This record gives sequence, C-alpha cells and structure tokens, in this order.
Amino acid sequence: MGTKYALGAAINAGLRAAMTRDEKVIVMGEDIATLGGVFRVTDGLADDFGTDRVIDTPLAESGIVGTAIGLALRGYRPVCEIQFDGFVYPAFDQIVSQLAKMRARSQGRLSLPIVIRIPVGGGIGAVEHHSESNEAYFAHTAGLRVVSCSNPDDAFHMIQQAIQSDDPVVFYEPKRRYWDKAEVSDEPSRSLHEAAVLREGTDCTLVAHGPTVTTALDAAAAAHEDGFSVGVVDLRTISPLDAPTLRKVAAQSHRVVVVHEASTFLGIGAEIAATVTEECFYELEAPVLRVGAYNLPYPPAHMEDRFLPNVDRIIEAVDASLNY
Amino acid sequence: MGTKYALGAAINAGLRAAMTRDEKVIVMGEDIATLGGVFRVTDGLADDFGTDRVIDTPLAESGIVGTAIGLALRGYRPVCEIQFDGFVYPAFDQIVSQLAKMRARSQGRLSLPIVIRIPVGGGIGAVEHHSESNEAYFAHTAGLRVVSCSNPDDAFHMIQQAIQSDDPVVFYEPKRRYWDKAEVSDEPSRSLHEAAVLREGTDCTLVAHGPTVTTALDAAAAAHEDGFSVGVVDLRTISPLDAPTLRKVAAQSHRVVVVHEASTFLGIGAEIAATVTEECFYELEAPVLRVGAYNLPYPPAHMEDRFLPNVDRIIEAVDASLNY
Amino acid sequence: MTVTAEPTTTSTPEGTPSVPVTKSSDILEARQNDPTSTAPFQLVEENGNPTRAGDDLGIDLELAQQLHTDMVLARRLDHEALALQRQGELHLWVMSWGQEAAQVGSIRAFRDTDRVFPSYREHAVAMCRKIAPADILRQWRGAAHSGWDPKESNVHINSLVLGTQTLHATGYAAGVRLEGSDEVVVTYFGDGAASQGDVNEAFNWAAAGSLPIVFFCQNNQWAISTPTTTQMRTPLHVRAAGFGVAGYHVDGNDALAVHAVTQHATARVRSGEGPALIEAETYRLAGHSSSDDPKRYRTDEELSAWQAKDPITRLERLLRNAGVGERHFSDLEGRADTFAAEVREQCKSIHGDDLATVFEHTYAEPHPVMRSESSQYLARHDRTAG
Amino acid sequence: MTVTAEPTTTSTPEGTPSVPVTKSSDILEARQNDPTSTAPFQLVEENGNPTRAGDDLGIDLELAQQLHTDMVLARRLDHEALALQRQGELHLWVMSWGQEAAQVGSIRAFRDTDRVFPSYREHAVAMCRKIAPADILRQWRGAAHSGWDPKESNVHINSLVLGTQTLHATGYAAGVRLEGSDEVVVTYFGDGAASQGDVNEAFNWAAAGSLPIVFFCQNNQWAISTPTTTQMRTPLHVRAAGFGVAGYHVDGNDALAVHAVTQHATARVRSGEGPALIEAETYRLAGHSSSDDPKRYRTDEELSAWQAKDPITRLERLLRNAGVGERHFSDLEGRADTFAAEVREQCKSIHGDDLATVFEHTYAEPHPVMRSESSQYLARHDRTAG
Ligand SMILES: Cc1ncc(C[n+]2csc(CCOP(=O)(O)OP(=O)(O)O)c2C)c(N)n1
Ligand SMILES: Cc1ncc(C[n+]2csc(CCOP(=O)(O)OP(=O)(O)O)c2C)c(N)n1
Ligand SMILES: [Mg+2]
Ligand SMILES: [Mg+2]
Repeated sequence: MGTKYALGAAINAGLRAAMTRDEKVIVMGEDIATLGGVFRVTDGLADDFGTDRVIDTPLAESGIVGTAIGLALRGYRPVCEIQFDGFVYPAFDQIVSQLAKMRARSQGRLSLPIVIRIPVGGGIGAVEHHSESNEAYFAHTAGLRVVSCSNPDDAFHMIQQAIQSDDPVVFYEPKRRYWDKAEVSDEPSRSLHEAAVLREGTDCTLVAHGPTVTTALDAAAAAHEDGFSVGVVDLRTISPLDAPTLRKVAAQSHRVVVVHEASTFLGIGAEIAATVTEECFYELEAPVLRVGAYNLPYPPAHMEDRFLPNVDRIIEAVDASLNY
Repeated sequence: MGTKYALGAAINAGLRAAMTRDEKVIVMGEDIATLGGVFRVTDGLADDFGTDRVIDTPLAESGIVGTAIGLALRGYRPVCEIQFDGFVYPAFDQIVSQLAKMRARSQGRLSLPIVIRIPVGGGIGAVEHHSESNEAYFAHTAGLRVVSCSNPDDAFHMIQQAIQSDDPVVFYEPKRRYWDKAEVSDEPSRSLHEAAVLREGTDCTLVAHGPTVTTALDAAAAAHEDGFSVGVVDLRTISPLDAPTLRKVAAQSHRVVVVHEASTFLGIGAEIAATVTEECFYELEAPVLRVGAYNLPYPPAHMEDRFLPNVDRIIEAVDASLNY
Repeated sequence: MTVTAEPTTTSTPEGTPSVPVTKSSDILEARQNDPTSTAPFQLVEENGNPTRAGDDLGIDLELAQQLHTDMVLARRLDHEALALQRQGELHLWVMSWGQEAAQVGSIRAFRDTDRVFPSYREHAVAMCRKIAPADILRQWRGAAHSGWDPKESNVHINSLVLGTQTLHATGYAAGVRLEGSDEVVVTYFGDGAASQGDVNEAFNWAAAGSLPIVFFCQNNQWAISTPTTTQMRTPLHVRAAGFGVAGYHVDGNDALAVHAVTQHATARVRSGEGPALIEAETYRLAGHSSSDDPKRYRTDEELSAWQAKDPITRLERLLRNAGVGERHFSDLEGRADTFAAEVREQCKSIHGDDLATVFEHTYAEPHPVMRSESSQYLARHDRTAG
Repeated sequence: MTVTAEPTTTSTPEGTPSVPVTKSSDILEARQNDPTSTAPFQLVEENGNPTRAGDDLGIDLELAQQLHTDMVLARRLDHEALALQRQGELHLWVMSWGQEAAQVGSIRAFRDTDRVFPSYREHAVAMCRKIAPADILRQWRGAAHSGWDPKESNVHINSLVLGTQTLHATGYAAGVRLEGSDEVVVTYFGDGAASQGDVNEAFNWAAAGSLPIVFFCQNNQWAISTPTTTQMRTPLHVRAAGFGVAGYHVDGNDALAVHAVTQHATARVRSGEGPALIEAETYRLAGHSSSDDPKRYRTDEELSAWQAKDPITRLERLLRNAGVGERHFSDLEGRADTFAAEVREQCKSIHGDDLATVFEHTYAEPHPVMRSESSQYLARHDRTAG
C-alpha cells in the first residue's frame, strides 16, 4: 500500500481484506452496520458486503458472543465488536466458559475462529466504563489469545492474522490512537504472536502495548536526552507473551520497566515481571518495575491524566530502576 | 468453642453467628434454603432464621448478585452463595462493574457490604466447571476484597469478618476441604487481611492459600525429612495481599515458592513474585517460583491429579529454588 | 392467537380495598395486557384535544400545568447542556428532548418516598425530584461518576451499563417487600436495554417474587442507530405480560396519559399485586448524545413526523384550548430563562475533586494498597487542583 | 386478561404451502399460544386410552412402538448407569428417568440433518441419534469433557453452564438462515435454566431474527431442590409467546403428544415462520443426580402421583389395549438386556486420555506456553497411562 492510514481506518481496511478473501468472515455487533460503529471502524462494510455479513445485533453482549459461537460452529468466522471495553463483562461467561474452552472440551474437534474486537483504554475524556483496560482477565484464561495493536501498520495486519487464526482472539484497539496516522505496508513484518523491539536500549527497556507504546517511545526519547539508552518493546501479543524477546531485552539492558494502562495489581506487568525474573534472574540489575494505572476503578475523566501512566511516571520508574 | 468442626460446618456456624448478631444479614442463592446448599453449608439456616432471611433464588447468578446489590442499598448485608466456582461468570458484570465500583462511583456515599461465597478448586472428581480457581479475576478488580480460608478455625472467623466488612468480599471456600475437621476457637486470632505463618523456614518459604495449604504443609514436612527448613505461609487474603508478611518471610528464607490451583499465567503467584521481588530484590537467592495448575482449562477429573500442584511438584520447585 | 397473561401461579384478586374500583380505574385496568389494543393509551390528541378516554376520565388542568412546566424546564436543561457541551464545558451530553412527557408524567405519579433507579437519560425525572442542575451535569462534565446523594433525592445514581439497574431495583423492591413497607420502586430503561439478559432476569425475578416494582420503558424507537425492529419482535409490554408482569402501553408523548397509566399501575403494585411494566411510546428528537450524528441512520421524514407529536406542544395546545391564560406561558418563559442562567452558572462552578479522593472512596475500610499508592500519588502531585 | 401473542412486526401467513392445512394441523395449530388451555396437550390418557384429540388425530401404532422401544432402552441406560455410579465406575450420573417421552417424542420429530444443542440430561435424545453408550458415559466417568463428535451425530456436546447452549443454537440457526437452508435447530433446556439471562436473550434474538429454531423445555418441575414456582410466575410457553416465539404446551409424559406437537411446530419453523418453544410438562422421577437426595425437598405423595403418570407404562398400556402382542414386549426385554450388558462393558472400556492430550487440544495453532509446559509435563510423567 504505502499510503497513510489512521489506525481505525487501517482496521477497516484489514476487515475489508479479510472479508474479500474469505466469504465466511462476518462482522457483527451493536451499531456496526448502518452507523459503521461508534468509532466508524466498520464504516462502509455493510454497503460493500451486505447486511448478511455485516450485522447489527440486538443490544446484548452475551448474545453477541453466544450466537457468534453458534455461527462459528456452523462454519463462519465471526468478528464481534464490543462497543466499549467496559461492556464486555455481560459476555464474560460466554467468552471464558464457552469460547475459550470449547476446543479443549471437544478434544480438539470443534474450533471457534472468533475475533472479539474491543476498543480499549482511556485518554478520550469519556464517561465511566468507556476507558478500561481489561486484558488481564482474558490473558489469564487458557484457550484465548490476546493481542493489542499500537499503530496502523500492525492494526491492518494483525486484524487479518487474528481472523485467520483458528483460535479465538481478543483483539484490543487503542481507542485514543484511532486517529493516529502512519504508513501501512503490503505484507506483515512479523507473525501475530511476536513482540516488536521498536528501540534498542542498553540501560533499561520499556515494555508496553497498545496505547502506551507511544508514551513509552516518548519517555525513551526523553531519557535519551538525559543520556540514557532506553529501549522500547511493543508487546503486541499479551497471551501468549513473546518470552524469547522479553528475555533477550532483559539480558541486554539488565533493567525492565513494564508500562500499561491496567491496574498494576495482577496486571500483565506482574506476569512479565515474574517470567522475566524467573528466566533472567542473574542478568537483572534491578527488579522489574511496573508503571500502570493506580489500583482504583477508572476515575472520572477530569482525573484521568493523573491516573494513567505518563512520561513522568515512566521516567520516575526508569530512574528508580537505574538507581536501585 | 474448643469443639471440632468440619470446615463446611464451621462456615455454617459462622453464618449462624453473624445472622444472630445482625438481623440485616441475609443469605441467598440457589438451593440454599430447603436443601441447605449442595454442600450443606447453609443446612438448617432456613429452619432457624426463616425463608425471609435464607432465600432460595431463581436460577440466575447475575440476578443473585444484582438483586443483592439492591438489597444492600436497602440496608441489608446479603451473603450470596454461588453454587460452584465455574458458575460465577454470568454474574461477572454485576460483580466487576457494579459491586466493585459502586462505592467509588458514588464518591463513598454508597457501601455494598456483600459477601460472595464460592466453593472453589478441584480434587473432588467433579465434571467440568466444578473445579475452577478464579480468584485472579476478582483480585485484579479494584473495589473488591478477596479472601480464601484453609481450615475450620479460619473458616468460622473469616466468614464473620467478611460479613462485618462494609466492603464487598469474595469469599473462597476450599471445597475438597469441607469435610476436614479441626478445632475452632472462640475468638479470631487475626484480622481478615493478615496472612498466617504456619511454619517458619530458613531455606525456603511456600506461600499457599485455600486448598493447597495442606499440600504445602505436607511438602514442607517432606522437605524437613530431607533436611531442609521450609516455611509455609497461608495467604488467607488474596486482595489485598499481606505484603509485610510476604516481605518478612522472603527476607528470612531468601527463597519463595508460591503454590495455587489456578493457572500460573497471571495467577496470584505472578503478583506475589512481582511484589516480593520488587521489595526484596537483594534478599532473594533465587527468583520466586510458581507451582500452579498448567495453563489449560481445568481437565476431566480423570486427569486432575496430574493437573493440580502436588507435593512432588512443590518439592521439585523447592529443589529448583535451592539449586538455582 | 392470544395467550393468558394472567399469572397462573399467584392469584391477583380484582378490587382489593387499596385499589378502589372506580370508573377511571376500570378504563385503565382494561388497558392492562389489552389484546385488542394496537395503539397506545392516549388522553390528549396531537392537536391538543382530549381523546374519548380523555373526555371520559376528565382532564386535570392543574396537573396539566404542572407537567407542562416540568417539561419546559427539562427541555431548557437539554438546550443549555447541549450548548455547554458545544462550548467545551461538558464532555458529553445525552439529550432527553422529546421524552419529557414520559419522564415527568411517570415520576409525578410516584410518591417521593418511592425509590427510583434511573438509566442515564432521565434528567427530567431528576429535576422533578429537585436534583440541582450542578448535580445532574457533574457526571457529564467528567468531574465525577455520579452527581447526587440517593439518600436525599431517593433517586439512585445513573447506571451506564445498560440494564444492570433493573436488577438493583428488583433487589431493592425485595427489601421493601421483606419489610412489609408500602413503598414502590421504579426503574427506567430503554428499548435497547430490554435485549439484555439482566433486564429479562429482572422481569422474571420480580414476577416470581411478586415484588413492588414498576418497570418503566421509554421506547424512544432507537438504541443509538439500532431500531426497535432489530431488538425485538413483539412490543415490550407484551413481552412483560408473558413473564406475568402486568403490561401497559401508553403514548409516551402524552404526559397526562403517562401520568394516569402510571398512577393506576403504581396503585396496583402498591396494593401487593406484583410488578408492572409500562411501555411509553416516545421518540428521541435529538441524537443519542452530543457525539452522535442521527442523520446517518434515520430519515428527515421520520423526524418531522415525530416533531409533530412533540409532547410540549401538545400540552400547550391543550392548555390554550382550555383557556389557560398567557400568564402561565410568559411566567414559565421567565422561569425557564432564570433556570437557564442557573444551569450555565452551576455548570461552570463544578470543579471535580482530585484523584486523591478516589483512594479514599474505593473502599470503606482501610486498605494497604490504597494507603501506599495514595502516598505515592500525593508525593507526585500537589494535593490541590485537578 | 389476554395479550396478542401474534408477532406484530412480522407477518406470519397462515397456510403457506410447506405447512399443509390439514385437520391434524388445525388441531395442533389451535394449541399454539392457546389462551383457553390450562392443561397441556395430550393424545393418550394415563390409563393408556386415547384422549379426544387422540381419537380425532388417530394413533400411529408403528410410531408408538418405536417410541416405546426408545424409552425402554433409555430407561435401561439410566438404571445401568446409576448402578455403575454406585459401583464407582462413574463419577456422577444425571438421570433422565421419567423424562423419556419428552426426549424421544421430540427428537423423533426432527430430521437427522437438524442440529441438536442439548443441555446435559438428554441421554434418550443422544440414543435416538445413535450415540454409543460409551460416548454418552465418557463425560460422567470423568474421562473427558464431552463424549461424541457433533459432526457425526449432529448433536452438539453437552453444555453444563445452564442456558449457554440456547445462544449457541440461536447463532447456529442464524447461520442456517443465512444459507437459506431448510434445516431446523433444536435446543433442550430445563425449567431452572429458563431463569438465566442467556436463555431469554436467545428467545428474544431468535424471535427478532425470525430464526429456524425450536426451544424445547423439559419442565420437570424441579431445578435441583428449587420448584418452578420459585423460578417463574407464568408457564414458560406463555413467556415465550410474549417474546413472539410460538408457544406450545404439551404433556411431556405422553410420547405421542410430544411427537405430534413437535412435528407440527417444527414444520411451522421449517417453513420460515420463526421460532417456537415447546414446554413439555414432565417429572424427574429420580434425584437431580447420583449425588442428590430428593427426599430433602419433595414429598412421597408428589413422587407417587407422578409415578402414576410414568410415560413408559402409559405407552405400554396403549400398545396392549391396541392389541400389540407380547412379542413386542418380550423382544424388547431381550434387547434391553443385551443393551444393558453393552452399557456395562462399554463403560468399563472407557479409558480417558492422558493430560498430555489437553496440551494438544486447547489451541488449534502452535502456542509456546503449551509447548513448554507440555514438555515439562512429559518429563515429569510417563506419557502412557492416566
Ligand atoms: C451493556 C452495554 N452495552 C453497550 C452500551 C453502549 N450504549 C450506550 S447507550 C446505548 C443504546 C441504548 O439504547 P436504549 O436502551 O434504547 O436507550 P436510549 O439511549 O434510547 O435512551 C448503547 C448501545 C452500554 N452502555 N452498555
Ligand atoms: C449457570 C449455572 N448455574 C448453576 C448451575 C448448577 N446446576 C446444575 S443443574 C442445576 C439445576 C438445573 O435445573 P433445570 O434447568 O430445571 O434442569 P434439570 O436439572 O431439571 O434438568 C443447577 C442449579 C449450573 N450448572 N450452571
Ligand atoms: Mg432507545
Ligand atoms: Mg428442571
């Protein structure tokens, strides 16, 4: 392609490509057909693929995932949109007890190639339930795959890779980055479950995903100004983690700081800290530190800047790591 | 008291004491009144307190938690039973978005003193959904408290402390230990959110909760035979963690192995590893190791012995830690 | 083809002492689960003339003036709030424009001691319960997640996860019933929310327990861009009757009809006959929220057809026909202007608390993570200012 | 008091070519959402005599023999399985005892190409779909989480989380409809499960989409210890009608009536008229499961009253009255004995796979955690034996 896409438009293009390639791919959710989704990520799909394949559903998340399971059993590859992160919980049972477990339950006989798209995270000044980061719940659930894109190129390719996967994939879209533009390549540069080392560092490595990748890059640039070599890894895949890449950067930089918007307590940072420490105990010069949201319910928009990890808090953690 | 109680009977006695003390305490759930619950934990309560306070509900978990919230807003202190761990997910939205967040949402104006009792874990040869360990989901959720009892004395006191708490508490009961008998004291020996050091150790400390505490004690005894001093901590509280106690034992024994029945990936062991390492980096001689279930959906009963952490796997981890 | 909607497992005696069987209650009782009805119950036609039922029941002019006043002020809140949103003073606004009759007509039929569980669009309800503009706007300014103290207004805070509040209301009603109180609980929700499992669990739970609750559905024809035809096959009042919940169908743009039906249903519920559902057929004249562009999904014709049914115009016509003098209208305009100024002023006076307060409000009892993170936080930031 | 249950947003033309309007279909059609009915539809009385409707429609003796055979074999499975459980050969058994007519009467009215979504008690259904005893018992022996390949039997695996399968069935039916296929989907669930949000979402979703699905409720009066009066206020077929799902009410202990109603409803669904629900009034004669003690919650009188309605006895009486010779019964006894031996043998031959297989079955595609944990696991244990 080579042309610039906003992240949301890149997902739209990726959905389009997947639907063109495979007529079993269908897209379903609340307000996704006529309206094109509240973020317009599915804009125009109903016009081009028809309302048999781009389906406005009743307003029921358990129904969306539950019927998607039935459609998958019939041979379809449903891509479900959950309108906002905070509205996925009514579907939790269908995701955790049915979607995740059906393959193991059936001794591998039944596959459920379903993608659940979730616009995630804060920073858009929204009301309650519209800014949550709930990847840890799904990452803790065996049977699911969980990925998180941070830029248009990944968004375009990862959504297609997720749709091609025969496993269920929870696909996180960083809603406050929907309008960020960048070039999109013709071919994916890596497989779905590989992390990307966006910046090499020898003093410390920041590990981030989704919306916080940009923040981490900014922090690394600021640290560079101060004379420190700070690397950045874009996780991309949350479950499974790309442990080899994490091990590599930990061994190289001896210090790791994980950044995410979810609360730190049992957030993905805890798993990364545990894994990296287990595998690189002697290489580490400091414990893996975590910069996440505070362990509070997502606060009113007015307070979100102070709630979310930002460059200052990342730098604070890098300093703590360097001075440990 | 001084008399011996089975763990299930101790909870029954605790509920009875709480209901006698405060008439706003009500107990509700599926099959809990006439039948006394599938594990008979609420046996006889309906006879003694009446079916206004011991309520057989329709078969709907979201309804149980959702209406309990309404009852709490009316001034009651509902204790909800979820019949089995795997059936809590239909209530996930009400627990995570409503129960956990109502107090923060209302700027502290509304308290929801609700206890959700969940018989948890495997080892009873049950069919699917009856053996899960899902504490990590709730522990990651700010606004909830999560506790786990391992013996009759704690069961008796902790259920009362949980009911007295003005915060919502997820209360885990180790179902395969329901029939274990032990003495129950008149007064609680510690507050709800304190861990218990059951055995001191200088070479390594095992940290366990609920059903795996007995397994950890057995492993520690076996290690002792082999000449190692292995301590055991019963977490009791999963959220908040008792970090001071964890720090203390880590500093003392320099090696920590966490044991739980949940999958290790983002299980509570990950948080304990991250926290302990962060706070005791220089005291540790080895990374915190985790012994949990494999990262699979809970398998058929026929395979559960090989799935669950057992003495052998704990000893294997202790050895790995000692030889790190 | 018809079904018995009369509950079969619990008897519902007609004419219990607390619901006197009068002519008006006969007319309204006949509307409960009425199979012959295709049109919702009306007292006032669009042109402001009483319908046949309006003539039979008689029009309460004093009530009409009150409801008209409530509606005009509520609409003014909407105008001001949307303007404030456009000026950047609010993050978001969800308009209740066009739905005023459904809201004020219903809430005025309850006692102040009856607990309300709203969804998020019930500003007109909130105003009738004397909730201050600042408290209504607080949430939409991003300053707080809720605006008022339910213990004062007897209105629970808004629920944004659709349908969840119907179960809270059901549980609250179970508490009311346990105490033998004669309070009634009312919960508001939309046509879209009715597709959620929680709402249907609530219908069933309330019916099974014969609880004192009124489910009030504002069927405004749309759930964002999704029409009711996508949500359901039968009208909601029919569905409710299937659960054993007494179902009523009313013109939600006719404030007097809404009031009459609600009053009737509520009396029935209060007397112990179990839950009722009122489906008020209305229309959201504006977008779903200040972020929405309704032109993407609905036609100008549909909009103008509903504009012709505007609930405020209808009552104004009725009042003028009935000879209510200009004074009412001009006084009201003055009052609305004063109110508008108040809204603007109160809006700008809302200053959210600092994040520090959230550490205090998340748990009732001491919590070590709160303690340590709160001190970290305070060390990072000055406690004052947001 | 009655409500129109005829869906209002979609027309359902009577007498479309695919549902020929015959006398029998008239009788049965009249049973759909029948407001005058308090008693469920019957063809055979408890004493084995045809009812008035049975006389009118005529009794199909061949079918009766088939259903009788199915039921006797299914009951035998229950007896053997419970005995095997008591001997420690099964971890758990959930008896369908008493519910055989509801199950065989319904499943025999579908085509083999119609996909079934069972709950967990539908062993008689599974047997009619030629699922082997070993495959039925596998799950209850703790050897696997499911027993059979849905692609072979066209029966989906059991769902233990109550009600979840109704949404899967609804989605599957949506797929059937997208393809314009004339398949019908059927899902089984219990009176207790009907309180779950998922089941009601499924009713609504299927009705709104006019999907080709039959919801089959075995109302066996109990959900473990909880009676239907605690679950709901109106009978379930009435609730379904409220959603716009055609509701039928049938004596679930009358295999021929269940068959007739199901055949009728299914033809209607197949012809594109949207979903149907059949509520079969039956009784679980044994405990909820091998772990349950039903004496704790129900009376001996209730049990004996229902024993008198035993579906097998009823059909046996009918067959004997109709002059079906002893041969049928003695042959069947022999067949049941052979079958019982087969059940015992197959049960003991079930050997679960090793946990190693779960590492292979959890994900379709390579997964590093599976790979590394699986090798750890294999290093710990010999791959063979369980
Ligand atoms: C569980 C859940 N899913 C999705 C949403 C997003 N959402 C907010 S309002 C809305 C439409 C609601 O429609 P309706 O219930 O008819 O109420 P109305 O907005 O028309 O008043 C949607 C889909 C939500 N708030 N909660
Ligand atoms: C979501 C969920 N909650 C609770 C249970 C536990 N449970 C298993 S069977 C049962 C009763 C089911 O009753 P019903 O639906 O009438 O079916 P029946 O057992 O009578 O066939 C219960 C409560 C479950 N399996 N799933
Ligand atoms: Mg609406
Ligand atoms: Mg039942």
